Amino acid sequence: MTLGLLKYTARRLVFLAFLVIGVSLVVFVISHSVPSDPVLANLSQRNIDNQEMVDSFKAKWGLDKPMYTQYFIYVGNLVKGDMGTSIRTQRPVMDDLKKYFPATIELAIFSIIIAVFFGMLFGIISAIKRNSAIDQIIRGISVVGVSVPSFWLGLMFLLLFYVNLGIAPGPGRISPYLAPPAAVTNLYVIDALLAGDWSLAVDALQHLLLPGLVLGSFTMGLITRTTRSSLLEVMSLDFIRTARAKGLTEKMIIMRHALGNALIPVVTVIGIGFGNLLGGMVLVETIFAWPGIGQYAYKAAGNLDFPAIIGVSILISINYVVINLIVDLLYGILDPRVRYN
Amino acid sequence: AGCGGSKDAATKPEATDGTKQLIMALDPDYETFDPGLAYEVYALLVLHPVYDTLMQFEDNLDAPIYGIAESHELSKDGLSYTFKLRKGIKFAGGNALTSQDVKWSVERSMNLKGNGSFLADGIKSIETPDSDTVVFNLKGQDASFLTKLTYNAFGVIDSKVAMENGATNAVDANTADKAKLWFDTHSAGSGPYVIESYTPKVEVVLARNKNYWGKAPYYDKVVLKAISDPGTQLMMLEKGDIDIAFNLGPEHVKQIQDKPGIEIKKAQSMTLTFLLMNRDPKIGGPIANPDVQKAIRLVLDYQGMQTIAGEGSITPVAPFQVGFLGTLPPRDPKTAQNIEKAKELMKKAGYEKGFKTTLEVATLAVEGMDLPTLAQKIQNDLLQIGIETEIKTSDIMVALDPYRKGTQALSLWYWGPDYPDPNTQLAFLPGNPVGLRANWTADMNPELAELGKKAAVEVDKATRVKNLEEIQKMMDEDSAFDVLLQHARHYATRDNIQGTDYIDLYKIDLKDVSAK
Amino acid sequence: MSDDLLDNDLLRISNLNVQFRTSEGVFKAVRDVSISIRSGETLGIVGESGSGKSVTALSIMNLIPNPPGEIKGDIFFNGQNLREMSLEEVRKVRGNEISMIFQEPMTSLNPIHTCGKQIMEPLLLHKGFTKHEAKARTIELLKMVGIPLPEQRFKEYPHQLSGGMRQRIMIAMALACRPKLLLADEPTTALDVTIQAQILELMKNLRNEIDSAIIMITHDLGIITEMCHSVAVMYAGQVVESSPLKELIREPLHPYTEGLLRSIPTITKEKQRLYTIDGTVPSPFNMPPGCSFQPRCKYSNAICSEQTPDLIHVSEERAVRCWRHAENIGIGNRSVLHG
Amino acid sequence: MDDSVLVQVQNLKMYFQTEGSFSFSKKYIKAVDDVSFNLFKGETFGLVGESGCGKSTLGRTVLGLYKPNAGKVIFEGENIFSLKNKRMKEMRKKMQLIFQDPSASLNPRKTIADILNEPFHIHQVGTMTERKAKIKDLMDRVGLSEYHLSRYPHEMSGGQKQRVGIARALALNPKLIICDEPVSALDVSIQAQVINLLEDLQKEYDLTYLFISHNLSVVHHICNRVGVMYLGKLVETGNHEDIYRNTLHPYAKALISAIPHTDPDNPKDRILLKGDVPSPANPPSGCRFHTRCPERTDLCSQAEPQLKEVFPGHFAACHLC
Amino acid sequence: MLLRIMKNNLLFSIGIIVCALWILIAIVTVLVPSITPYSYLAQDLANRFQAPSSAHWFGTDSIGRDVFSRVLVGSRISLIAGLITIALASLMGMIYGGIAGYIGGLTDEIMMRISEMVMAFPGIILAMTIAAALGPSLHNTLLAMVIIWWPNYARVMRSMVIANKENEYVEAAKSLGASHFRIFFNEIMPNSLGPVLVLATLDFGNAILLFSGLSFLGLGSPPPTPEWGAMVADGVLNFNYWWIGTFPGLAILTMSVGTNFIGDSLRDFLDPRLRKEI
Ligand SMILES: Nc1ncnc2c1ncn2[C@@H]1O[C@H](COP(=O)(O)OP(=O)(O)OP(=O)(O)O)[C@@H](O)[C@H]1O
Ligand SMILES: Nc1ncnc2c1ncn2[C@@H]1O[C@H](COP(=O)(O)OP(=O)(O)OP(=O)(O)O)[C@@H](O)[C@H]1O
Ligand SMILES: [Mg+2]
Ligand SMILES: [Mg+2]
Repeated sequence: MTLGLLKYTARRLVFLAFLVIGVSLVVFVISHSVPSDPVLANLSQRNIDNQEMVDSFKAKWGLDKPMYTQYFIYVGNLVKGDMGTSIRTQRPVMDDLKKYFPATIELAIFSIIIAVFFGMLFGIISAIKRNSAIDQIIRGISVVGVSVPSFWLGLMFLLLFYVNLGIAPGPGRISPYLAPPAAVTNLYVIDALLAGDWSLAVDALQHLLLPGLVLGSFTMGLITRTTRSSLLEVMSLDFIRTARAKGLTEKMIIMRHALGNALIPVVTVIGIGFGNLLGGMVLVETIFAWPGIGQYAYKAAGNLDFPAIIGVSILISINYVVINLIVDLLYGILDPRVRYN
Repeated sequence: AGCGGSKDAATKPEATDGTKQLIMALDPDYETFDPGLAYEVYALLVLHPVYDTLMQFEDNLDAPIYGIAESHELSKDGLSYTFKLRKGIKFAGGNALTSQDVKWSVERSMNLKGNGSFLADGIKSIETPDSDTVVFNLKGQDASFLTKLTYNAFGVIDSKVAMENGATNAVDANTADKAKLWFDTHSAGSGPYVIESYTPKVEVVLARNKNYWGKAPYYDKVVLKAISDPGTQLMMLEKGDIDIAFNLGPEHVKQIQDKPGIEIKKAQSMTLTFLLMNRDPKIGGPIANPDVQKAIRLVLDYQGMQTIAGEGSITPVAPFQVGFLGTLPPRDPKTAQNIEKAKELMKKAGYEKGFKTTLEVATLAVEGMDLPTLAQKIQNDLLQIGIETEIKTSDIMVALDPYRKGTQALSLWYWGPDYPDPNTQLAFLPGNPVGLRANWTADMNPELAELGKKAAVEVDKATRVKNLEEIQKMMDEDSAFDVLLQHARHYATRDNIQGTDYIDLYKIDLKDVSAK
Repeated sequence: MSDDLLDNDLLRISNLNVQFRTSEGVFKAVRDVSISIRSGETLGIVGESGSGKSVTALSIMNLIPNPPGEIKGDIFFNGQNLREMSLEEVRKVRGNEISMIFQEPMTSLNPIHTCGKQIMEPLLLHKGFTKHEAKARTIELLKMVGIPLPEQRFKEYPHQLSGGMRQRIMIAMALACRPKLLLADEPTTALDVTIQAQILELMKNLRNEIDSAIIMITHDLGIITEMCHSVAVMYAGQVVESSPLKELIREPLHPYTEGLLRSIPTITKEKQRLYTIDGTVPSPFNMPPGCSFQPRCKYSNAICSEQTPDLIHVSEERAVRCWRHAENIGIGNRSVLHG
Repeated sequence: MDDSVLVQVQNLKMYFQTEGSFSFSKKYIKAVDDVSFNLFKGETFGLVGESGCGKSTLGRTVLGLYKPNAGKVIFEGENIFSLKNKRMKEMRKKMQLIFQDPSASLNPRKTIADILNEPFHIHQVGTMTERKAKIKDLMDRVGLSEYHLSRYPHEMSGGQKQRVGIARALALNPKLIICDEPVSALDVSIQAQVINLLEDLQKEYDLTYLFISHNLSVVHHICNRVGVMYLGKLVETGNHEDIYRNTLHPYAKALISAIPHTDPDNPKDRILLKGDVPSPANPPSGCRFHTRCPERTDLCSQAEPQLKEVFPGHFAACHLC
Repeated sequence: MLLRIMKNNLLFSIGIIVCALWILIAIVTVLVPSITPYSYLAQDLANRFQAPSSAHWFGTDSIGRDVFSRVLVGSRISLIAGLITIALASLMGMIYGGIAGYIGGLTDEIMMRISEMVMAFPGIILAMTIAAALGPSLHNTLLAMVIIWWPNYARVMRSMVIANKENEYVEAAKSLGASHFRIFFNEIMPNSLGPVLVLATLDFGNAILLFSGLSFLGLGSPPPTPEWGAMVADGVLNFNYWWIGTFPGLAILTMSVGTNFIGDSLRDFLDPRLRKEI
């Protein structure tokens, strides 16, 4: 098993390498086939007329060389861990990503925790009480969860909980008058705890709440739905009948026999949900002034800052693959039938 | 501290250790704090209190006053400025500030070839006869040289500290200088504040410079929070989470007019919004016809636009901001519109039935006013003389490309002066860079082009005014541009602070802010 | 209902009716089924697919899902009516005194638990064994059902085993608590011939060892012949004939039984044209009037399509649901079970 | 060449690749491994063996549905694997297939009429009216009524569906029909109907059947000759009598003894095999049956026995024969 | 069938009613533009930022346009965007996945890795880049959405084709001498379509949601088109006039909830495993 697992992981990692090359190539090709000129887009109004300036700019970004050369330069640097320099921020893309990514990850993890906990809870209740009023209500909520536009929900939440009721903190990662904790992981809650600053940790957690809920609503709905249908499906399988025939009580059957099996497809959905989260980040981060990768990507795309776009794309793609890998490995843990060979 | 938004917490909690802290929310555009590279609108908000300059503005943009210069002399030929530096100035790091540092800093700016370097284009050489004297030798006369010196490109850097961190003033500084990243999170200036930390998209923290030579500022710390959404800024201000909400639209301001604890600030900004109408028939089609352009100027509802842009906005006659030397009084929006005459002009041009065209606009807000919203208003107005427009929106960086190449027929743009002097506006004249974006060449109005050249080098104040007024009058008659608005700047502060008056160059001079 | 019958029989089902409500309507999957079995005996139930064999067995275990299923009738086990017990009491019987082997060894085991764990479960539940004891007993059981390397198999998951192995696991699980009654629902249908032989052999040996009663459900008459003492033949939800094995083979009374016996090819018989029962099993929603088999029956006459025959006892041990025998015995003599 | 031979199967090998295409270490399932036999005109050749031993694969390869790794199938003197597309299409008319699962072998979205029209459509046979007549004729022959034509498969019983499958196979007047467990999914009472039908049709059209089944009683009933397969290999072939009465190979012996008998008075002794069929991906060395063989010798695990003619027309692959 | 499902499924009925209503509104406002209380383009600067009232049910926006009228007219764009995206993406995915699944082997492997790559690619960023590069317009946004979306269908289609390829009726057709073309289009395709179509109905709401998200980011059709997402963005810009963003957002919500109610119930209904009671 472990050998198969290693082999499988190795194969996924090889794919990852291909993926990185593919993704960067795609953006690269787009970047060179668009009508807009990054030079024009990033020099000041005055300097555009100054040929010397333009040349110096082009030389700096290697824009004067043919495209394939540029790409090879890029890949060469990528291998060394250098993603180039953002045209817009003039900082190494790697540095930018390191700065913005933890904020995104913190939010994503928080919301996935909320989504998984409540999603599974609701799903199980709903399946057990199938067709009852509570089932209908939960199903309704879960459908609303997957249907609600996050940018709008964020707006409504802020209006209601922050502006009108004043029971939730405003946008941002911590209250404006507080200083961020000393950076260790760059996850504020954890860093605050590491620094022993309880009130800061609580403040950071409170700031996670609204965006976390908004971001997680889709995934929560999805998980509720999947848990419910998966549990119902499992409950109709033959081995549940076997368990009944053994004289187990319904509770034991659900806990010992049904749930474990029902969770298997839920894991996939959690993986998909996590992927979605990263996509949905752009919208939620905009609303909640969350200094994460989503806003960075949004700005980069708008400015045709291609080094940054490639960087973000690679990061998110890698994430997608890694999450899928984790999901697959989890599968292996949950489902002994899955053997990677 | 705890929950940031309890209902009655109308003022922010004091920092626990008693340090005095100013928190300002803004939608920043800065990407670097290297004084040699920074050129963004909000860069000086941060850099002005960090890096001293020879000249600076205090409260109006008419005439710069001395910064760390004590006095200056202009040679007879108008080509050489000699400055005496104030004595005893120390950098935050403790080194003494000398004329060598000034020379080094300016040369570095020039050689970095950053976006702001053009300000130093006119400098031939810099001499330092002694440690408190600097001499700038210019290539030609420049009426706006003193004004240009107020910019961060002329900010004085502690050259020793900078060089320790990879900076250089060598000719190849644009590739050899490695200090940019260091400058983003550190500073080496002599101003009242130092950069304590910078987290992109989150905040910049300025801390008091203990070695400051001048009057110590009130606040120990200034935190500039990056909050891009004006609605959010407003909410946070209402809650007392922040002291200043800087990017409010005209509409937000109305919302909080009667709220207690908030002071609304309004000021004239130097930002213009204008309509570009291409003169090249191959690009503009019917738009290129000067009569059509005039008709467009006449049919637009300036009053309505001022409503959208918010109270305090005005409509200058030509691309010269009210507040600059020699600017004519703004249009009267009530009488500026003349639909009958516009129709006549359309008839004269042969477009009685109107035509179809595209109105290009970048998706962004100018001083809190959404440009696409204004575009829809223009679209509506133009229908009255039969011009049907389709609005094409694009992101600013994408839209800049055709704008600069001069391939837009009709487009909506904004303009902020590069330095606070009317000469910067001469760019709009035919044959000049912005004029050429409308393909408005010098031969289309030779007289105006000539006058523009004269104005650029004139140093006598009275003659300058006369020239500028003449230019504006001529542009009212014939221009490829229609200036729609000079915006008002709307922002709000908690009412327990003062010293937050607007000054276009710096936005707010942070060192002057204090509690009431 | 006489008491002595109850004393003799380990299980007695009387007038079992099971119906399902489906979107197409209500249909009766099992109609008036009455069977009984004594300890140590093996009863075979044969019949075509859908004739209600599994439903009958599941009813005994009270495993018919409700809704859509509804059970009526009495099921006496050890003198107690299972139908009148609370669910809690039924659970104590399930897997303990009555246990069941299912048709599909591939899907009837939980894929995410080890085989050992699944076999141990009833022991821990019903017998109050400690984990340790249960494990020891499980290994013993695995040995008993002929699984080599039981210690290793104990730790393995169902998917790691072949079909035959899994069926052995199912059997071990069913036997764990030494049940008084074992319901085997087509335990070998999914298996290959040689494996099937192994399993049948195993079951025979176990029956001799633990002396419980077995109900063997199958549609293979060959298996019945090898395994059973008596047989109940089901057709369209009814028992159409019940009889001791040898008599049934020698002289089938019901035309369906007769057809069944004659239509299967055997290697002992001479090669000749196969006997066929024409037509197909009626749809449960569209039952013919009278005797259900009547449209396919070569002996059918007027009464067959008018009146449904009762199960008629032709001797102490044989009963048949056919008008021909009602006539033979005479209407006056016919004794209908619990009529 | 012998006139009476319809099909010669020579050294046929059909391996399935199991590892992904990107893998370097390719693994194969040797579903059919070096199998040779003849099919004589008008006979029914039965193929028996345990699940997964390669019966279906062999049948399909003989039909040319799989491209074998080695070997030939010579149909009326032509190796079907060397035929060009067009000739192959012609050849298709001569050989047909009947499947185990009557539901799975009929497209659920087509009416019976569509299904039966398909062979004619593909080979562009006849006009619409001619086709209609032919379809009607086919329905008659398999004992279905005309009103069934407008039905969908799911509206018919298993036996009826299997008749449709047989009708489709008959449509183009084939010479060879491969019956892949045609009755295994049917109820006992229906099974007999279909077997009789197959026998009748064979007589009527002089068909040759390759009859695959794991029900040895049925094979005994319908087949003239029988081949026993074990793990991709043919271990014994011979006449029906040879196989059932004079069994040579230990595996065949066990198989036949495992048939449940229907005579309660004469229970017979049974050869019980131990263990399971090994995986065809990883077959045992030497004789593939040696792991389960009650009569194995040391030789068996080393040398692979070849199929040899032990008695005239009766072949077996066992070191002991 | 519709009525039968509706009878005992509350959520489904709600979904049907809501969607029917929106479709009706979309059609009627196209056919009879005068039916809206105001023209969706009419500006009235004197009456900007009016709160909801009897004159303006949903209030007015920053240039005095009637939000109610704009919300009504906006329905057509959302519906069309959803429809086109799903139609094109499913078509593209079906062809792609169908080919991959049918051919199998190395081709399949390579094709699927490519589609996986597209799936791994952050969709919104791709869309934003495309829109930034080509200029935001309905056209380009839909193009981007299709590019993001098709791999979902390719995956489902492929697995269906692979499953159906193994069916015996396919083998029957093969043994009759049918061509690959015929086998693919006649035997495999029709039977693989079902799940793809179910996915498509289920996806409709998601497509509307993504589209509104993109148009919220300013990537949809240019103003003055009354696009719901863009209207919500307008509402964020004019934060304190809650009605500007709230109502268009509710419109998105109802439409997407409606389609999801339908899709959800439909899936439950069509999935025989779930229909079988426990
Ligand atoms: N849960 C259920 N819901 C509806 N109908 C059911 C259910 N369970 C069984 N039936 C129906 O009851 C009838 C009898 O089924 P049963 O499983 O007893 O047949 P069987 O004799 O065991 O057949 P087989 O030999 O195929 O196992 C069938 O028509 C079947 O469809
Ligand atoms: N398309 C395929 N790809 C890979 N392996 C296959 C394929 N078809 C068959 N096999 C494998 O080849 C071996 C022989 O299969 P085949 O279907 O021929 O057996 P069989 O004797 O017909 O079995 P059964 O009685 O179960 O139908 C099996 O191990 C099977 O898993
Ligand atoms: Mg059954
Ligand atoms: Mg087979």
